[in-house]
Amino acid sequence: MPRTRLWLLTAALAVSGCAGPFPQSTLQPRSDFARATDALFTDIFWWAALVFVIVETLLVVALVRFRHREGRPVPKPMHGHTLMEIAWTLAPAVILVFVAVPTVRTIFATAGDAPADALKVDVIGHQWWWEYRYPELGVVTANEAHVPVGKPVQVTITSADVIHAFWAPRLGGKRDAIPGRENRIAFRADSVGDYSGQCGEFCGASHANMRLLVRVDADSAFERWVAAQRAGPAAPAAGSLAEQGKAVYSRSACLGCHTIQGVSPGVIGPNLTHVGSRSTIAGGIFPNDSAHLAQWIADAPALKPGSIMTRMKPPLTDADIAALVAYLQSLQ
Amino acid sequence: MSEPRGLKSWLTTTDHKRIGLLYFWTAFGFFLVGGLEALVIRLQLAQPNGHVVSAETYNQLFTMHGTTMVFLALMPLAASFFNYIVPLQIGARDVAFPRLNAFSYWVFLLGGLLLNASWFTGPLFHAGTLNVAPNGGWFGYANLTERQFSPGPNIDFWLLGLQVLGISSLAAGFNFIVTILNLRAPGMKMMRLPTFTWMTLVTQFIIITAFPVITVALVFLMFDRFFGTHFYLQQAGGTPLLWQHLFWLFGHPEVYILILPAMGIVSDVLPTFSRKPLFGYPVVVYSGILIGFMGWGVWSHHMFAVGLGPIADSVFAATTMLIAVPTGVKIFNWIATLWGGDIRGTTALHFAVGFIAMFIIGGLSGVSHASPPADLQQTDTYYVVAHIHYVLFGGTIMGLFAGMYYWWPKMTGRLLSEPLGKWHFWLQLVGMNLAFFPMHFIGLLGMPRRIYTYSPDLGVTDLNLISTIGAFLVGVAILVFLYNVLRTRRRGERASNDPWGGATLEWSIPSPPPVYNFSVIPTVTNRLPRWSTDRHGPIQDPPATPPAPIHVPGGSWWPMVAALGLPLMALAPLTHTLWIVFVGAAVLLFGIYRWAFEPFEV
Amino acid sequence: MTHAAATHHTSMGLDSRKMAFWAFIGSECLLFGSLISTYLVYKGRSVVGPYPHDILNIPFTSVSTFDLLMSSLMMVLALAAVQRGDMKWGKIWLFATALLGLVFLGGQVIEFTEFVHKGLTISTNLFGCTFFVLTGTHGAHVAVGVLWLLTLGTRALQGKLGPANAMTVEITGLYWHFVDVVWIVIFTVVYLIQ
Amino acid sequence: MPEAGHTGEHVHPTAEVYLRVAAVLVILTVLEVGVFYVPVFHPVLVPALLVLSAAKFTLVVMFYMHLKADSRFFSFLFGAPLLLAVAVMIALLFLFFGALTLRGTAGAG
Ligand code: HEA
Ligand code: HEA
Ligand code: HEC
Ligand code: CUA
Ligand SMILES: [Cu+2]
Repeated sequence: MPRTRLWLLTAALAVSGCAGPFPQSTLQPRSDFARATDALFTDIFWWAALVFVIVETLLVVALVRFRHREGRPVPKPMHGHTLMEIAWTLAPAVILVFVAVPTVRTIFATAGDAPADALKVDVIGHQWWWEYRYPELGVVTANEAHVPVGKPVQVTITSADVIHAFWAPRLGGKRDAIPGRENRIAFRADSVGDYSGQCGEFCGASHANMRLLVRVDADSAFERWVAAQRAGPAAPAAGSLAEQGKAVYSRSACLGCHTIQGVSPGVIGPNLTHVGSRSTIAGGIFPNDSAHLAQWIADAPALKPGSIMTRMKPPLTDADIAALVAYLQSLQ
Repeated sequence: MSEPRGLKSWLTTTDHKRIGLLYFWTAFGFFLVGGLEALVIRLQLAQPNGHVVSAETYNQLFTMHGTTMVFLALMPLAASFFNYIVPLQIGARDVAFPRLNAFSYWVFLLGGLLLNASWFTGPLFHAGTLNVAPNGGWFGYANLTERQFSPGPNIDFWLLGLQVLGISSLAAGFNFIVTILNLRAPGMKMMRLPTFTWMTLVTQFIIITAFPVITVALVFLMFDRFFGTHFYLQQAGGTPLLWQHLFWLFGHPEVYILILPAMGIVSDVLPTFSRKPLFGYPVVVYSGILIGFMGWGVWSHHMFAVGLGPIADSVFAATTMLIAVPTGVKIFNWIATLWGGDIRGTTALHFAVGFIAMFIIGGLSGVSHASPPADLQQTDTYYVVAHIHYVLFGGTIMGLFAGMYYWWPKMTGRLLSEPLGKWHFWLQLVGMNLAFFPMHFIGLLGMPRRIYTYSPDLGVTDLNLISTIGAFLVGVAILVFLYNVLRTRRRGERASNDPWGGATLEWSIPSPPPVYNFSVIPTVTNRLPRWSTDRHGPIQDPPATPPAPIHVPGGSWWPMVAALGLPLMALAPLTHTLWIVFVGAAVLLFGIYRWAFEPFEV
Repeated sequence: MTHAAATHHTSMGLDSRKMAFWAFIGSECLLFGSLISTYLVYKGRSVVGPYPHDILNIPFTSVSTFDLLMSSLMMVLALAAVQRGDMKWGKIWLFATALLGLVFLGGQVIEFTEFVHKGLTISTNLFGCTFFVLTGTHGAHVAVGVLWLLTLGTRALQGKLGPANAMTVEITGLYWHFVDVVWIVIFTVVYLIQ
Repeated sequence: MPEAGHTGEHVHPTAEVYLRVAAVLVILTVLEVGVFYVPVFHPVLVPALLVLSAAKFTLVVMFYMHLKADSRFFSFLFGAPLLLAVAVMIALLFLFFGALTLRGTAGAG
């Protein structure tokens, strides 16, 4: 059967991970958590493949061998066979034991909390962006999380509005972000790099646009990042465009929704204290450059369906927007 | 005694065969609608950053696609066979409650229209768009579906439509349970029932137990949305998880409601075309019952990502995996039925075998979902979408098409063209594998489901394009089927009583059967009444003309009138107009009253 | 529903309507089961009062419970009367059942209004949500039952209900007793176990 | 009831039985309320009440709904869904009150 071969071939390709850059592939795990689930899946896959091959072969053989031919005598009526029934009840049951035991083992292996000294990260899902808080480090950021390589990380997940699911495939499986509840996962990333992911639970108009990035840093880079994030916002140079931008920001609606340390306390949108240091904006869907920032500030819902950040009323002038962009970019 | 004609005779009909045809065409129409929605979905996803439809429309499309396929296409397509075939298989003149049966149909039709009206009624709600179709996904997770996050009428349409449809299914459930248990021909013991009838019976039991649960879940949602309760709101101490539990308590049994009838069809088709009795009949029947039963203990496997804790996850993983055992037993018995047979490769057989081949794939991916840690990577990705389409399309739809080709001559009096049927089959088989097989990889490579757009960086562009091509191939296959149907209407070969040499009672009477079905109710002495086996010869078919005149009940308007009351009542919350609810209730009660006390002889 | 069906031969020797009705009652078990489950899982989770012990009036509801129990008695007596062809008592008991049903509903109206006055509405807290929807659904069932009984009673007055329709009365009774049984559970689970 | 004979399902008790059952039901209800008010019973309040109400439930179903004398099939039609409903209720209580979870936080719903 050609389909069988195709399945095996393509699967082998995908499992071995040599079929191109797949930034969200679950088959290229880069943490203990993701490796555990991947190993389990590989196990199950081969059992399934075995069952598939046996059963489909039987089916095809039956069809070929017993297809109608002229003059074939009327078949003997066979009503059943107790021994065979028992056999094909037991055989799958036995196979399932081989699936169930590692399953339960992995459930318990991946369910435990990380050691007490693990880095704690609180993840809060919002329509349609991610808020990250590092309670022990006093850092608050959005959409891009940083974690150190090789260190256990304890992630606590919840939501501010509807149900989302936090998912960075190469670092581990999903966990739902449920309002009024805290879920936890723990993992230890094993190589430095950028791991993308996205929201896994349908959460409304822009569910597709609720992406995320986890940056696994080497120790020193992580410490530098933390230090930068803990510092207050950069003060714009006197007379610069950025300083005008700060003024625009301070008299516009922005401050009702956004926090910039020492400037505004809003909590509806992402914390902008260090927005300039992030590589993307708006739930990871646009690069953080002047053009996109300007468009975003002018008309966010046009870029992102349903965005909670509405168009500003009255609309900002182009000059104001340019100033705002300069200001935001200065917030490294 | 002659067949009444004209529109009125269809509107007032209580004949199970006509109601079966009404179900069939209505459900098939909805299947095409759901399929068209799927094609638009596939067009949008053919490329990354697609622009065929907007995000909002896309969300409506997949919600309505899922809802339509499940509640308006597959369940009622199965119901059309329950209606048409079950009474014939058990040697009955009609169902136990013919007018209740008509009521079920009208409620289904009106509920379906109510749901789909949401595509065109935006302006009535000052929505600014034409379409205000439901947009919360087919399982409408709270609290996204609460008023706070879904202020428009979209979710109202969904919850009211489902509420109405539930009543239709429940009414039909009671009806068929009684029909199968009580209207069997003399000698038709339970263990002589055709397998399709058995699976119908099991399905009805699942329906009457599972639907009340979603009714309650929807009532809560309705109260939350309209009357300010907090059933699914964490601010008041509640939790949106209550919805998930209630929905899946219904939802998982629901998937067996969808598959068991198809399994019944396959169990009837295979013996006919391999000229061999079903292997292990009692085992197939018991495993069906067992599947229905076990289906109640696994619902939380849809909630592995919720974080129920390791013990609950383990328990639900184990119960879920166990279901593979009775299902496997069925598969092996089917293969054993073919084994040693004299297999005639009719189109119906093709589809039945296609069912087995494809369902296995879906079942096996199901088992991989059943492992919670593995599922954490799979849930809410295209890997799940692959699973559901292998079981629902590769399974249920294949099985239903087997039934269509098998019973078409009985239902219409003409045989569908076999060569066209083969074209249909192969196109559909290749098409569905092209459409759905790549979804396994798309999912494993990290593409979530329910996203209207994806980034080219994901590396799944080509796979998505293949999938879209496959979907259109399925569309072509369906067009071939439609052409076959049209051609058959005009030029199809006329069917004898028994074009296939079937063993069960429906083949002992003319095609299509006369209004009264059996001129003389047969007496059955074994499980394969029309075949000769070691112990029995075939029974005599009933005479062509009835020896004594047979009374046939007339039609009734009241089931339809009563049915009208329900969507009317649903309009009240939709339009925020209280008095309409009283009008609706009055219509419903009046209809039931007249129907209860009108003279009607069965 | 017609009486004709009853005269047919049936495979199980059981009346079709009665069988359908038992299936319906089975189905209702899951309806009320889900409602009661919800009440139970949300028990004690309200974040603001009033709470059950602030507001439930046990003596009052005990009387309602007693009333419903007595209506069940009336109902079986009605059935017995109709079965033996005693239509005079049949009518009396049927109307008595309906009357007790109405009394129960009246009690519920009084109870609900009092609760609202004491600050418990359907949207006050989780207790309000689950309590009103559960007891309200039960009340709606009672109301349907009363309508049904009154219809039968009226037909009896018109002379259209006789011993030949005993099955109709029996089925009505099944419904009525089931509604009573549900109340037995609600009374315990909601009112007594606080 | 012309068909009462051959359907063989009518072994209805007499009015006297009905009255006796009613008397027991009333006594049980009084006991229930009694148990509720008498402090001595409070340690066993919940089990006592559950037993009492189950007894009432059974009496009504057995005698007023005739399940005791009627076809056993009706008992199945009623009993199976009833058991299912009870099982679902117990499962949900376990899931919500966290008896099945190891972690405190996971128990909250
Ligand atoms: C026809 C409908 C149907 C059927 C029959 C099934 C059958 C099964 N399903 Fe599926 N399922 C759905 C429809 C169906 N499902 C739908 C619609 C959803 C998604 C809902 C949504 O989220 O939108 C879903 C989702 C779903 C999930 C949740 C996934 C997620 O969201 O994360 C899971 C998890 O356990 C699951 C498991 C199973 C299992 C174990 C079976 C088993 O019954 C399969 C048993 C069959 C076999 C295993 C093959 C034959 C057996 C043998 C040949 C014997 C030997 C086999 C072995 C030893 C393994 N299904
Ligand atoms: C119940 C049965 C059922 C069936 C039969 C189908 C059939 C199909 N389904 Fe669907 N599907 C679901 C049930 C079903 N589906 C469910 C429950 C969901 C989840 C929804 C949710 O997430 O809420 C889903 C979700 C779903 C998605 C995921 C959407 C998303 O998550 O964003 C996709 C994507 O490709 C898809 C595709 C298809 C396709 C291509 C078909 C095809 O097989 C359709 C074949 C039919 C036709 C092609 C139409 C008939 C032909 C014509 C009308 C003639 C015109 C033809 C041409 C012009 C060529 N389905
Ligand atoms: C109504 C509340 C609201 C107001 C007012 C508002 N924002 Fe926002 N803002 C949001 C929300 C919510 C988001 C996240 C949107 C998303 O990603 O879906 C956001 C996102 C952003 C982002 C992207 C941040 C990131 O890291 O992704 C920037 C930059 C931004 N806003 C700047 C501004 C500026 C400048 C103003 C004033 C002109 C402003 N916002 C006014 C709510 C608001
Ligand atoms: Cu957040 Cu999807
Ligand atoms: Cu399931």
